[in-house]
Amino acid sequence: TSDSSTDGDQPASGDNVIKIGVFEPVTGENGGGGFQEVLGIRYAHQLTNTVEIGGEEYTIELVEVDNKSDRTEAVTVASNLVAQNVSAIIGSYGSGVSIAAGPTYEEAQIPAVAPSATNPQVTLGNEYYFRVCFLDPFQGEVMANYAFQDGLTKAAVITQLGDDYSSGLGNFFLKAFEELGGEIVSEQQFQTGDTDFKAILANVKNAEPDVIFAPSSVATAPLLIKQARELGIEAKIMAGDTWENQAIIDNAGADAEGVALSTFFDENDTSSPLAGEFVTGFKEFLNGNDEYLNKNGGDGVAAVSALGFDAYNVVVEAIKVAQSSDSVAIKDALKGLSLDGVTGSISFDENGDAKKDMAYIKIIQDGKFMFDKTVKTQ
Amino acid sequence: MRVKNPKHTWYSILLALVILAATIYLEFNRSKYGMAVSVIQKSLIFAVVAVAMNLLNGFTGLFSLGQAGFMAIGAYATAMLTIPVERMEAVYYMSGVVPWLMSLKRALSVLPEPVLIIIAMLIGGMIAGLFAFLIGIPVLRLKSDYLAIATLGFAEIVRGIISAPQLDQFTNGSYGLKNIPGFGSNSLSFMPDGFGVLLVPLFASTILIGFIVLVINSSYGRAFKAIREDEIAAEAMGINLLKHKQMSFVLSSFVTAIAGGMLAMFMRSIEPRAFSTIITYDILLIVVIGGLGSITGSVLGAFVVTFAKDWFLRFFDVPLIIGGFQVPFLRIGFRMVIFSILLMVVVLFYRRGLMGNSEFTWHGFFNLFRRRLKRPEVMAETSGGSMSPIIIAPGRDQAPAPLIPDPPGGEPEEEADEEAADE
Amino acid sequence: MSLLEVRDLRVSYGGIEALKGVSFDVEEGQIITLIGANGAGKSTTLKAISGLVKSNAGTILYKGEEIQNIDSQKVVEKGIALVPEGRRVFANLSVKENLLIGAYLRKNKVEIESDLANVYSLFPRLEERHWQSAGTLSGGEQQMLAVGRGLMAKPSVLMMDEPSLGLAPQLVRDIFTIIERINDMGVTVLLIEQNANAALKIADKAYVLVTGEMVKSGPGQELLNDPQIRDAYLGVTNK
Amino acid sequence: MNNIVLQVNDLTMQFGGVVAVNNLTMEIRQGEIVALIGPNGAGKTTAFNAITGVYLPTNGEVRLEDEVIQAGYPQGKMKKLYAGENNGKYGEIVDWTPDKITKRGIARTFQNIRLFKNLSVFDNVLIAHHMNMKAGLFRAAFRLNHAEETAMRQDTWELLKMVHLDDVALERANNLPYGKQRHLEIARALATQPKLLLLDEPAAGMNPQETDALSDFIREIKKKFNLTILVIEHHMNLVMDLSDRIYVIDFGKLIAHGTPEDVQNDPAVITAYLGVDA
Amino acid sequence: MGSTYLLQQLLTGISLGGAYALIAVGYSMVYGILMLINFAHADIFMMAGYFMIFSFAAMPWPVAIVVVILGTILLGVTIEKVAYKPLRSAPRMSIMISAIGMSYLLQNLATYLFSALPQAYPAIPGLKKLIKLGDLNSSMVTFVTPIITIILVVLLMMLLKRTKIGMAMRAVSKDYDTAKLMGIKINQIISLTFVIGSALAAIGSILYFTDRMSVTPFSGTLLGLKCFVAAVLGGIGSVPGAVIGGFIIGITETTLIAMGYSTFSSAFTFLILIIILMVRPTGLLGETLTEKV
Ligand SMILES: Nc1ncnc2c1ncn2[C@@H]1O[C@H](COP(=O)(O)OP(=O)(O)OP(=O)(O)O)[C@@H](O)[C@H]1O
Ligand SMILES: Nc1ncnc2c1ncn2[C@@H]1O[C@H](COP(=O)(O)OP(=O)(O)OP(=O)(O)O)[C@@H](O)[C@H]1O
Ligand SMILES: [Mg+2]
Ligand SMILES: [Mg+2]
Repeated sequence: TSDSSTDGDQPASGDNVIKIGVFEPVTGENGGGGFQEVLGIRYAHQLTNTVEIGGEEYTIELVEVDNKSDRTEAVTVASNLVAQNVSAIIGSYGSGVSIAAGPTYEEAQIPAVAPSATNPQVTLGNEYYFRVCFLDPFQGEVMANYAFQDGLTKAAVITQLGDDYSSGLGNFFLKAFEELGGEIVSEQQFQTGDTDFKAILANVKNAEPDVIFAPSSVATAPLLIKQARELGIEAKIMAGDTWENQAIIDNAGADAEGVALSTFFDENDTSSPLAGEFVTGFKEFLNGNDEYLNKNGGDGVAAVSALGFDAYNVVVEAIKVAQSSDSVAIKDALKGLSLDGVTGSISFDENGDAKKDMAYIKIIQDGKFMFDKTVKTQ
Repeated sequence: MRVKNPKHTWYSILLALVILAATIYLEFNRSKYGMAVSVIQKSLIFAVVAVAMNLLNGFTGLFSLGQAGFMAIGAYATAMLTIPVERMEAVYYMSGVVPWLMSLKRALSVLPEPVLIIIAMLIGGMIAGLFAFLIGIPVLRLKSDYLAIATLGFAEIVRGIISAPQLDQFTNGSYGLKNIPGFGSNSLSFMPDGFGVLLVPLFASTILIGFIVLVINSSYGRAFKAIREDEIAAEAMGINLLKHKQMSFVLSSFVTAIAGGMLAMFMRSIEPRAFSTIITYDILLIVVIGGLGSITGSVLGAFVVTFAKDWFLRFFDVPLIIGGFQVPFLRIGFRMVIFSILLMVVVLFYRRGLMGNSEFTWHGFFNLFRRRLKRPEVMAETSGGSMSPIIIAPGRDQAPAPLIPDPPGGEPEEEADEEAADE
Repeated sequence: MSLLEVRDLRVSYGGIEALKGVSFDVEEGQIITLIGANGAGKSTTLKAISGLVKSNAGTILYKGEEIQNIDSQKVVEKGIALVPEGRRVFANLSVKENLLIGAYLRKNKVEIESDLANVYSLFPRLEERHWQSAGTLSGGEQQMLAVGRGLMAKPSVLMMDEPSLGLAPQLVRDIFTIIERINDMGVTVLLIEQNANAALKIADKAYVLVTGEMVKSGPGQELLNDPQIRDAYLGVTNK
Repeated sequence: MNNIVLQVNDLTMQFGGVVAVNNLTMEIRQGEIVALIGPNGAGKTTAFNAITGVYLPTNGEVRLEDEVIQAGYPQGKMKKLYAGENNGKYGEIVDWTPDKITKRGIARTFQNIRLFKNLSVFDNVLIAHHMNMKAGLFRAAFRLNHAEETAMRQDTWELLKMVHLDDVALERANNLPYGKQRHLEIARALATQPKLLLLDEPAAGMNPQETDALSDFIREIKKKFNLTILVIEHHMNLVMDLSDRIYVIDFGKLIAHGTPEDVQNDPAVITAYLGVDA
Repeated sequence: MGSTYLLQQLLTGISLGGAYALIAVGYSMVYGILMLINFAHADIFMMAGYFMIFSFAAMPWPVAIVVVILGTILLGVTIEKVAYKPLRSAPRMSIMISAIGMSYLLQNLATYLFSALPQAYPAIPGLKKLIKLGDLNSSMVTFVTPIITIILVVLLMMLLKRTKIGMAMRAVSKDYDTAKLMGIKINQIISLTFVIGSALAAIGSILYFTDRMSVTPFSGTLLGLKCFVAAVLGGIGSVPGAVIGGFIIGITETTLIAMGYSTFSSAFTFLILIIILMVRPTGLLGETLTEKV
């Protein structure tokens, strides 16, 4: 056996190449969101594809692999990246695959930066895993606060059985909501791959909640929303960051109106010039490629794209600081890094999690994700 | 009986040495060949499961699709027992751990890690074996596809129970388990720094597969084959159907669960979704591609399928631009399309799998080069219902006319080789 | 021109050549029998005519038209039916359905009904059990059904492969009478029998097959008295 | 005379409305060759199946050397439906599985040959020795029962030689000529070391020549293995030539029994089964 | 717990059961004839969903429906010709792997072509009309599904039981060669089976997706498994069995969720299957195959 996997990937330009692995799902359950994250990374790469180390210019090369949202696959895919001598890794959409790949990266001593994986387990106890987004406990708390402040005191929680993101976020919400003094009137689970939620929703309807918190994948979201409305459920529907995807609006149409979610970024938030610049540029980038436009579901800017963008820049910045393509050096650089990203300022705590204390709440209005407010926790 | 060619024995020893040497080489250069190492690990694990499945499907004629469930049992048992005690709280971050599990783990933590891992796997295997025994009593009476769907149902039940939030403190439900020691875990070998990533699974797989091979070549293996060929006749030969089916089922489940434990060590983190029906189909695929009723086929199949799916076909996912021209179709997702097509092509053209139902022999190997394999066109298997992997011609005899005396002996079948090897 | 002419027919299974150039003629309205030991290639010959196995070489002419290697189902459409070796009844269909499916290609419902009644009168057991699924019939009952099903096709040539297999002595005799009766009705019969004695008695012409080759032929009675044939196929204790 | 090996008492087998065997009583003594004949569908094969444990008798019992191996009385739906005789005479259910009955000493062949088609002739016979294995799975797997295994193989060879199949020992069973397949089926049954051998139409599909040879073969193995044999056959030559006694059934009921001469001339048998020579 | 709630759940169960039944029948028919678990059936169903999305955009809906049904039939028959027909004489397992391969292929192709993101299923006028009965909310399709299911299945059963074609189908299922000897065109019969199975999948997909409103490449996966279970539970090969199985699974699943066991609904479904198989080893209406010894 020879290390043939690197063959053919050699770039045209000389020897000075530094490789960054992109570890994302592009197919499988989370293929949709994963691709949006990849788009952000690709855009960032398009803007910054060289880096100077010790006075020499290095070309940055992206090595993209598809982890198919599948944990078993993830380990091999992770080894694949390691074998290709990447200096750092960006990914992945979906915490599960990130957790699965974690030990591989840790052993290979290659730092990984997760753009949007929100599960605490991703970075916990893994020195090499970082992330630029906030965490589920935070997100759950944010949504619970948001709901409770709106005077919604009875909540139903619907989660996906066997899915750590969905169950975890649901659970954090549940705890926070009860702590606030709210009442959980119904807890329902569904199977991965289920497409019929009427029975669950009939239970929910019967419990008469004010709000339904249903963190789940993009594929199930429109089904849940439409079926709930068809059954005549009028409660507010809320979810987490994954729902910020145009496909949900396209699918659920009018029924999606009023759905609220927390996210990492808002393209209409004009307070940061950096973000504004990114949004304009990224839209142009999308519009220049039909496939991108099509798969992104229009030229809306998803938060995961922004996070992908930030994650890339964080890595590049760390390389600059480290002045080396050595992965351990990059890891060390990451630890002390501080950078203004399009999703806010980024620096890491002892777990490798970005210190972020603010989330954006968006509401679907007139077929668009409209910024409602930002929520900070105490 | 054919006398065994002593040359061939030497070839076999040579082959084993070459494999061992290659493994050791890879082992020492594991960081350079990370991808190869990981694909080989996975292939080895799937080879074990495939062989165990073949024992049931190919040798005993029991169409079982419960593999995912037994792997899950093994993986969870191994994981729960081997996650370092001090990491448990962090892993069960959502609901905490049941006290008795913690006490058990504390009690077990006096054991050195390698011993603990082996014990954990054996426990996983035994739990799976026990489950197999219990569900086997009612389920093994079912015929072909009914058995398949019942065992598949069992696997789904296992998965459902593991992911149930009610058991969060025990299985950590949806949140999965992580921090499982890997094959290269430092304490697993006397060598430092992750040594053993390949050698450990290689030895484990060899032992497990070897054990199944021994069983198949024993009198019990013959009884299993008899059941596969004709249950009623087997019973008339004094073979207790239920007992022998049970044996095969329990043994297969035991081995499958141990392989599940190995998978947990390979993945380092597991979750219920990793053990869905798809994994069973993948294994079935390996078994059939390799050849139903052929152990070497299953091993070969595991390597071929895993290498193809996880490695060789990967370039189909990478957009390729040659001289400014974007090669059409090549983009992410294309690999799986190609994989599916290749799969179909293999099945359509090697309808009995790569190895048919015969084992690898040097004799056959060299013959491969001497003459091109001729595939006789044989008539449709008419009953349609037979599970037998072999094409059975409807005519009731295929012998020369008895007016001419029977030719003495004749060229023995490949089976005979196996026979000779027995003694 | 004979109704059915087989010329130099060769068939092999994998590497084994089962028929090594078999030729014979079937005249319209006659009873022809093929005799030969186990594995001589008798069944293979009938299967080749039916299109169930492909021939490597040779021609089969039916009414002057080449029919070798056409689809079985087309052969049946031309009016050549086969009562296959080993019964091969449709186990999941009832006895009556098995008989009706024998008449699958026929359209005239009235005629089918009367033929059904006819088969029932030949084998009263079948009428008695018309509801029973064929798979649970006894061996002999299945054999009756297979023969009955062949009759239902109302073919111009009826090929029967060991129709008396597993039948009780009385029925064995009946079967040969039935064959003669069918023949009287104008159906050409091509018959294979282990009970060569009885077959030769009713046959207009007989052919002897040895390991895939025709070695002898002649009128049934003539072969019946051929000492060589007696020794090889008819048994000594046979009356 | 000799000891009774097989005793069948009031055996009745009913499927739905069909009474396949009706109140059959027969006995077979040590060393006899007994034939069971009757028209098609008379219930012969069904009787075999009830004796060997494939079916549970609807009513009646089967004893092997005075031990009850099968016994039944109408239960469930059959309580109402039962159309056989002697209802209420038996009150015990004994339902040995076929393998247990084989171990106890009854071996059989099948009307439609049931060999392990894809295994070698040798293995077909070797498998029959498996039931007497003492070693468990682990001992057998690790060849700790070497002596036992060797003995099994030795016995198999000897048996194959005795039945003249040693020259085709390594052939796949399916490749044997039809006649040899029948022989192999018998050999395989013999390997279970039966006291009683049941043969279901062993001569079906054989020409008169081969049938004669089979006759000799059966006599030969009977002697060599000290067997008692019950045979179903429609070839009257074979039956008359071979059997000591004959039972004749029609519609499941015994209509005659006795020596070949008695039966041959019994008018009931002639009308129901033999018919008159044309 | 109001009576509307119970009614609502009952309606959900029956409607879900109806959709399951239609797909289960497809499984059962193909199995009945080829002894093949047509793993690709659920994916044919999924593809029918995409067909509708595209044809609806391009033509008036009544035409679109016809086009979808024809397209699905074409797909089903093509799959049979490409993936199964060449394997007529191959061991059963090979055909099954071919079916799994086809299923993978369709899923991967759909992912490759249409992405993994859900696509909105068009609202077919009339079917999507919302019906309000007091507090009970439902769209027309919920009521229509079980009715259409029953009608189609009755027609199908008449075809199978009453016609020569039905008899031929059952004959082909047991023995290709002998069926040929009866003059049955077996390829035609098998194709016909796929035509019927695919047409049912197409109609099923219209009803199902109209009610659930979006399609992904994996829409068929879990559904397919459940429907296959339904077919087995009813006795695979038996059309009325599949229908009964479909309704049983749909209704029990709903009941379990209604009772608050949503976590275990799938596990219970399988448990029921296993229990039923214990009592009736060939399913509720399956032929009890007594092998004549
Ligand atoms: N499907 C098959 N595959 C391989 N060989 C076959 C097959 N069918 C028949 N043969 C061989 O072809 C030869 C002729 O067989 P065939 O069945 O035609 O004989 P037959 O004369 O009908 O014998 P019988 O009296 O046993 O019916 C035999 O040697 C047989 O072994
Ligand atoms: N499972 C069953 N259901 C209904 N009827 C059955 C069943 N099994 C056997 N029979 C009937 O029982 C009767 C006896 O069958 P059996 O096979 O014992 O006959 P046999 O005496 O062996 O006849 P042959 O000489 O034709 O083999 C037959 O009429 C048969 O149709
Ligand atoms: Mg023949
Ligand atoms: Mg019989």
